[in-house]
Parts: sequence; structure tokens; C-alpha cells
Amino acid sequence: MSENVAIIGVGSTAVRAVTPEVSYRELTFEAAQRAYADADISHTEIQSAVCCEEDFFEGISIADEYTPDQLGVVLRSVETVTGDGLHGLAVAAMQIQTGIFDVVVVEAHSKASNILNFDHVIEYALDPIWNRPLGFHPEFVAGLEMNRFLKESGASVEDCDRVVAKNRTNALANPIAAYPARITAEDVAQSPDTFSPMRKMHQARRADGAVVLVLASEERARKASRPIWITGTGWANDTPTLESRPWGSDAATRAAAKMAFGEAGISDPDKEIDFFEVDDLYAYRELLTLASLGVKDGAGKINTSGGSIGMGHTLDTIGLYRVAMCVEALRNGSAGTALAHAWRGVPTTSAAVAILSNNHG
Amino acid sequence: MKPNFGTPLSSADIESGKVFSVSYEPRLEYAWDTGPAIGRYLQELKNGRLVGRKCHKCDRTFIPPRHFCELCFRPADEWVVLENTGTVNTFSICYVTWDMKKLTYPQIPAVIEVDGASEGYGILHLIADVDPNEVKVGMKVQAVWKPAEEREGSITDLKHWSPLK
Amino acid sequence: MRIPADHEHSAWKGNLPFGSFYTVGLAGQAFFEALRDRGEILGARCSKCEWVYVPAALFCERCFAELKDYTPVAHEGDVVSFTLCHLDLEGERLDPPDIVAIVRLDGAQSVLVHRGLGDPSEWSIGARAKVRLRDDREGSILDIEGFELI
Amino acid sequence: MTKFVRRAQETPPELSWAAAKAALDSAGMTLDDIDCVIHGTAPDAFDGVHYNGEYLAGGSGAWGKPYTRCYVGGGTGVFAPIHAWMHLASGKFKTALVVCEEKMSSCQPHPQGAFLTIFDHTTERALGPNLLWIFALEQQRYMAKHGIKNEEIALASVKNKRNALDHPSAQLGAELTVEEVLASEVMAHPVHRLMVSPTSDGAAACVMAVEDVAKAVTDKPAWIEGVGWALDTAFWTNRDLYYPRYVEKAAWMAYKMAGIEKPAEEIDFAEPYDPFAYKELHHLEGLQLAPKGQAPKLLAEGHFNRDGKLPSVPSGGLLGVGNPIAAAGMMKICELFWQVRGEAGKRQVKGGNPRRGVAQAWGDLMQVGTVIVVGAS
Repeated sequence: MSENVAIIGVGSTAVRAVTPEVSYRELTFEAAQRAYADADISHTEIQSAVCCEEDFFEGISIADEYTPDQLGVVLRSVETVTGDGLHGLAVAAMQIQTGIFDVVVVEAHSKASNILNFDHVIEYALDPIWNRPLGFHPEFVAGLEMNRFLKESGASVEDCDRVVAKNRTNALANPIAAYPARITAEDVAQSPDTFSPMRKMHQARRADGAVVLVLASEERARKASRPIWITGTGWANDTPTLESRPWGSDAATRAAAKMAFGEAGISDPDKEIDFFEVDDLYAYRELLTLASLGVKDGAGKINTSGGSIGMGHTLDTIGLYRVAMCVEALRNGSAGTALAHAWRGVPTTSAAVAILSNNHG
Repeated sequence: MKPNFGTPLSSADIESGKVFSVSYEPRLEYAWDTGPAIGRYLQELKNGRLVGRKCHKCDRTFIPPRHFCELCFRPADEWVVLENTGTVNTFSICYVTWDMKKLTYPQIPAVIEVDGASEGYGILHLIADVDPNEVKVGMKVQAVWKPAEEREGSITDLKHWSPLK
Repeated sequence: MRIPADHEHSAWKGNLPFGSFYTVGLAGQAFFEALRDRGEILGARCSKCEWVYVPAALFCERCFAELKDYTPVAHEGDVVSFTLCHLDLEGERLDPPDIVAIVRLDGAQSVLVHRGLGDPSEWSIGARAKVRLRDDREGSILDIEGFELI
Repeated sequence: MTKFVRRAQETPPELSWAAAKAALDSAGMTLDDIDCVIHGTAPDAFDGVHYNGEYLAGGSGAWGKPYTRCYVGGGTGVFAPIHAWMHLASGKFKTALVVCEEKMSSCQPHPQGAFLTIFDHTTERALGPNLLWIFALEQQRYMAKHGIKNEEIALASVKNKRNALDHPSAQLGAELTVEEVLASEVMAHPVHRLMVSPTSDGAAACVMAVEDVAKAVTDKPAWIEGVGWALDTAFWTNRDLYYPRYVEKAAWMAYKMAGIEKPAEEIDFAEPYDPFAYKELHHLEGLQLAPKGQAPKLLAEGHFNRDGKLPSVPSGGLLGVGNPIAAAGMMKICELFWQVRGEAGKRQVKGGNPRRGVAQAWGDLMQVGTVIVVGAS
């Protein structure tokens, strides 16, 4: 990167299936207060904010209206990106690299529990002319991709069962995870078919939560107690159409990884990265993501937090929870270089990657 | 720079079936958690009174109430029961509904600065029981509530505002 | 509507009360005219990218050329993938499940998404399938009834 | 740009492509030359697709490329190139394709109905608010504070609709009088029908590049000299609506970057956001191009005419060209580009040689200001 950027503060709420005691405002306020305390900054020092959200997840048109107050950034530069939090992280880092800001925050939250008919919202994302009139449950898209991926890769449904057992079990050690469970692959194999070959337990369950990150320029980060450096970011889209995508591979993640690895100077992720927090909205996606990242030996390094299957599917906050888990591992010494990855879910082909490290350059 | 696209269609193009189309009714339904501040606000509307929150640090009393002060960025300190009266900050006389249907009798939306809140702090609401031509910026108004048994914890429990008598 | 969640917490219930009306676009218009009037599945060829889009598209996503070479593709092709949908849009279980298939029609590079017809247990990736059309076509993707295995 | 029309036959991705392709052609570039893609559109209620940014990716040229969709409500059209500027000024990319699209006609029963859902779901929507309310409330406050008459405001409609007669994409160019504007029906007092921009379908796009690429592609690039944006509190009923302080904040951010100290003297022409007639005047004041409350007087004196000292909305604006929200903001950026290159034809200001122009958009709950200063080579 042309100018080094660090994460100097992380704040998150616990991930929970429901959060009836708070609105999105108080939920985000909690994450922001934690982040600013972690960074040891006042809200007055923040020059800009990047928020990540979608109108129909919020139930608000032009939902960016309601972003500044709970971040303490009234009358400052605030923008909204309809992307995962990792897209927001990349945008915030670029803002700092332009030289106009020293301190920028990134925010995303999920009040998934407030959406009464989530499947209808996702249905509304299907192409209105070609796909939506067919009237299927929209997650057929994941079923198609899983089936094709298994065929091309040689991975099995049992491999996917094992991903679920691993991530749910990993979540037992994560105090902010919503869905920890002591289960085995055999338990997963018993769960009902949904979008065959997919089973119900292969799908991450939705949850509420908020994350705020404080990013700073190198000069400002040097004054912070525990900066974690963003050594590479990458993001990319494949075609939005169902008709023209490859189906058995994830071109968006491959392109995003290539960009991030290039920036971070990584040529062999197996050797150079020791901690991976990657997309697992569906169990097969963890396997597909690792293949797309070029990771061959992931034993003990993949989604030790529990991933989205163990922690919860927090809409566009997924990527920021991945980053929060990476930062924790880097700070406590259990990792030297970490990778966070997110995919935005069906029917999108939108992926982002960030490489984080205790050191830079 | 003569544009090549942006092909205009008339209603006849659609109605005659000349141009193919698809209609769809999305189901986008929510139950938004109110949280402590707006939850209490609604509950007090059911009780027939307006409440605000006060931040001791900046000494502001704000309505709609928030759990935290967005300027000091700290939890707000106390609830304040506001007056039943206020001042018209600005208003309109509107002849169409939200979906552009014509109204025979216009609505009078307004920002009402509520007495007891900090100066200039108001809420969006409606003015009624008045000749629209009589409404002025700066006019004093009072809240007119629905009967207690009809109130349900909604901003419409406050029926409207009318000139202070 | 305010709904008390329990004695202390409440939620406000509401919806986004609008509908949507979509024109099918310039390429869609050509596609549906061919489908309705001639029973053809229209593709659009990008000669530079050697890629035939089905359904026909106005532009090539890869090189951004305007596509003007519209030609029908075959009604038969390979099953690229399929899934059995055990849930409907309301989350209710379906028995038998819906079959959703993507089929690469001969002559096309992209796939067509539609309902799979017949016995779910007979479907497999790599099988051959063909389009079944409705007789009463009106210019919609539903003018195609689905794919049947050959 | 596409034409701006009431209802377009093209789908949203087709409109996006049409504008993006025209922008690439005008730069003599192809998709292979583009490093990253930015889309601006808001809200999703218009195109009628959830994850609308994803839906529009292919039509925007994002296949296989880094792509984000940004939005700040109505401010999006001028913000999208700011978002693109970050991509380039960070050193990360050399070229960006910026596309803005809106197809409002998809929204039923009336596009304006979508605006109910911009209001607070719990404390405001039950009152049945519409977009006219907030404009009328703001205009009333502006008029009351300064003692401005509606005749003075109607003149902005007359000027912009007349200017739009010379714009090839325009939906509503017209030769009108102040009397005709005030004789049009009252929608929401003090707002009359001819003071309101139409709902529209359309798209607009531009290509941005870092200095060395720009100089290689053209001998007269339009330079981005300054950018600024600011978002005010969502609690809009706690603010005095008579003055857009968020526009002032955004403007000074952009002016400082551009080295401008006396904007009214150093800027040659302006494209302030004009979805309603008074907004142009309101925004000229926020942009520091007229003293508070003085924009109506300067308008009446001809100051903001195409041949005036500081031409404002020479394009014809949202009132005349049309208002496919984000695309309308981008249309203003296109106008800056054509004006500083001396390519604006009959719309040209300053004898074809303006040194520098400013474009601005506004949005959300009367809350956001987005500002770009563009200079000639």
C-alpha cells in the first residue's frame, strides 16, 4: 500500500439471535463506545465514517440517513456503501491513503431479527425478469452452486457436515458467538434436506450484532497502543446474472485474493498466513473459499472463532466480525498474519479480502 | 453528445401489451425493536404526554428522545416531561397524499417546537382545526390528544396540534 | 402498530408499501417476441469474446460491446447443475420438492435457469435436457414450462 | 448520458450500460483500461431490486473488477465521483468508471410513494409524510427567515427549464414565465407543481483517471480540484432548516482542497442541486456563492443566468433535464466536464473558457451535502 493504515480500535457487541432490548441505534452505539475506548480516542477526533448497509435489511429507504448519530459523527464526512463491512474497510483505508483523513471509522450492524420475512427480501434480489417469476425459494441459488462445486472439486456432503461440526464446536470457546454447540458430523447428517444436496444445518443462522472499527494513518497509529496493520485489501465482483456465472468456482474471491495478496506481498498463503476467518454462510462455501484462496492445508487455522455458522449470519457485518476475530488473534499472539474474507450471500457474486498483520512493510 | 438510449414509453405502449412487462408485489415486513428511548416515548404517548431526554453535559433537552447524546457521545441523563404546547417552526399546506392522490381537504404538516425542549427542538406532526390561511411560522399551538381508550402507543395518539387558545 | 415484545420491550411493526413494475428491456423485448411468436430461445453473440448469451442481452458484460447478432439456440443442452428445493418461499416443506436446474443449451455459453420436470431422483449433472414450451405463450419466462430430461 | 425520460423501456442494467459505454467511448477507452468501477443509485425502492448495487454490476462494467456501490441519498450523484476519487487519490488504482442510474418508474403505485419510507419508521411514517412535505417545510422556513417571496423563487424554475431547452437529454425543457409557474397547482404550499422536478428514468457516467493516464488520453482533461462531503444528524426536526450548514461544511472542505479562499470570486459557474426551485438558491448560499438570504435578489438581477457573472445550472438542472436521482447528480458532473472543455454548445458559459466550476448535490432528510470543484486544463 502506498501509505500504511492500521486498525487502532475494535468494538463489537455480542452476536445474539434476538436483541429486543435495543434498536439499531443503541446496538451500534455500544459497538462504537467499545471501539473508541479500545482506540483510546474521543469521538471528536473522528473525521469520517463508512457505513455498510442495505435499505431492505433496515426497512428504510435511503437508510444512510440514520447513520451519523450513533457513531458520534454528526456533520462530518459520512458515506454508506452497500457492501459487506470488508468493502467498507477497504474504502476507509483508501480515504486515509488519500491523505485527507487520519482517523476514519467503519460500521456495520445487523438487526436481522427485525426482518419478518427474510426470504422474501432475498427473493426481491433475484432478477425480476428472468429468475424471480419462477417463484422458487431464493436459496436454490446456493443449492445449485453447492451441487456443481461438489461435482467439480470432488468434495463430499460429509466434508460439509464436518465443516459445520468444526465451526459450531469452535464457537464454544467464543463468548460472543450466538450458536455454539457440541455436535458431530453425524448430527449434521441427520438434519433435514433443504436445497439438496444442502441440509438445514449447513446454513448459517441469522443473528443480530454490530461492529465498529477505528482506522488510522501510520502517523496517528504510532500513538495507539495496539495497532494492527492492514497490509492488503482486495474486492471484486463476478457477473450478477445467474446465467453467466461459472457455478463450480468463485471467481470473485479469486480476483479479490489476487489483489490483496499482491498488495501484501503474499505468494503462498499456506506458509505466510496462519489465521483465516472466511465465509461459511453455507458449509460448502468454506471449502469453496479455501480453494479460491489457494489454501491447501488449513488444519486448525480456519474459522477458529466458529465462523458465521458458529457465531451467526450478521448480514453485512460478517466481514467486520471476521476482522474483529483476526485482530484478537493478532493481539494475543496466536497469529502473525491473518486473512479475513466475506461473501455477501445469494444471489450475489461479491467478495472481499483483507490481510492483517502485527507488522507492515 | 446526442444520447442513443433512454427509450421513452407511453402508457399506451404498456397497456396495449406492445411492450412486455412484469409486475411484482414484494413483501417487505419488519418489527423494528424500539429500544429504550423510543419505547418509552411511545409508551408516554399512550399516557397522553410528550417526553424528552436531557444531557447534563451539553444541557440540551431533545425530542424525539434518544438513549444517548449524539453530540457528547455519552448516555443521556434523565427523562423530562415536556409541555403540551409548542411553536410552529415551519409548516406546509399539502394537497396530495404520500402516494400522490389528491386531497380535497389539505393536510397541514409542520415542525412543532415543543415547549420544555431546547430551543428549536421539534417534531414532525400535523396541525388541524384551523383555517390553513391562518397558520403562521411562530404561531403558538397546543397538542390535541385522542381519548385515552383510543391511544395505542403511537405518534398518532397525539391527534394533531391546533392554535393555542 | 406497536407490539409489546414483553413487559419492558416493544417493537413497531410496519412494511414498505410499494410494488414494482418492470419493463423487460430492449433485449428482453426481442427475446420474448421470439419466444412467444416463434417458440425460439434467442441468444446474443459477442464475436469478440466468443460468447453467446442466453437469454439475449443488449451488451456483452465482458467487453461491453453492443450485441446485435441475435440468433436462436437449440432447445436441448447439458444439465450444469440442479438442486431439489424442499422449502417454498414461505418456508413450508414441499413434497415432492421443486427441481431447479441450470442447462447450457447447445450453441450457448451461458445457462438458462428454470424448473426441472419429472422425477427428482432421475436428475443428474451432465444429463441431457430439453425445453418444454407452453402452448399459450404471452411473453414471459413462464412461457417455458421447464426442462425435461431426454 | 442516456436521455432522461418519464418511463424508459431499458432495464436498469441496460440504462447503466448505455451511459457507461458512452463515457468510455468519449474517453476513447475500453473496459480493459478500467481498474475499478463505482456505482451510485439510491434508494432500492425505485429500481425495485434488493441488493440493487449487485444487480447493476454487470451493466456498470464490473465483471471481474473491484466494484462498490456508494450512496448518500439524493447526494449520491455527486458523491459517486468523490468515492471514485478516493480510489484514485489513494494510489491504489489509475482509472475508474463511475456510473449512476435510477429507474423511478418501476416504483408503484407512484414513484413518490417510495419517499414515505425514508422517514423514521416508528415516529414519523404513521403521519403519512411525503417528499413534498420536507421540501415545503424547508422552503417555508427559508422564506420566513429572510422574508423571501414565492415570485423570487419561481424564477429559478423559469431559468432552469429554459436552459434545459438546449440539453439533448432533457425531459422538461420549457419557455415559461413566473406567472405560469405560480399559476400551476399548489402541491404543498408554498411549492407549486412547476417548482418540482419530475420523476425520471435515466443514467449518466464518467471516466476518471490519475494525472499521467489522463494526459495520455486527452489534451484537455477536466481536473478534480477539490471534493467535500458532510452528513448532518438524522434528527432533522432539531435543526434550523433555513440554511444548509452541511453544504457549507462540504463546500469548505472542497474549496480548501482546491485552494479557494473567496468562492464567489474564484468560481466561474455552478451546478447546485435543484430538485425544487428554492433548493438552487438555498444551495448557492450554502456553497458561499451568495450571502445568506441574498440568492433570490442576485437571481432576479440576472447574476445566475448563462450570461451572468456566475452562471448557475446552465445544464437546465433537475427542474429541466429531469431527476433520475443519482443520475441527475452525475449529469451535473457531466456538465462541468463539457463546460470546462468548452464543449457545452448552446449551453456554454464564459465564452467557452470557464476556469473552474462547482457541482453540488443534496439528500437524505435535508441532511447531506456533496461538493466537487472541477477545473479546466
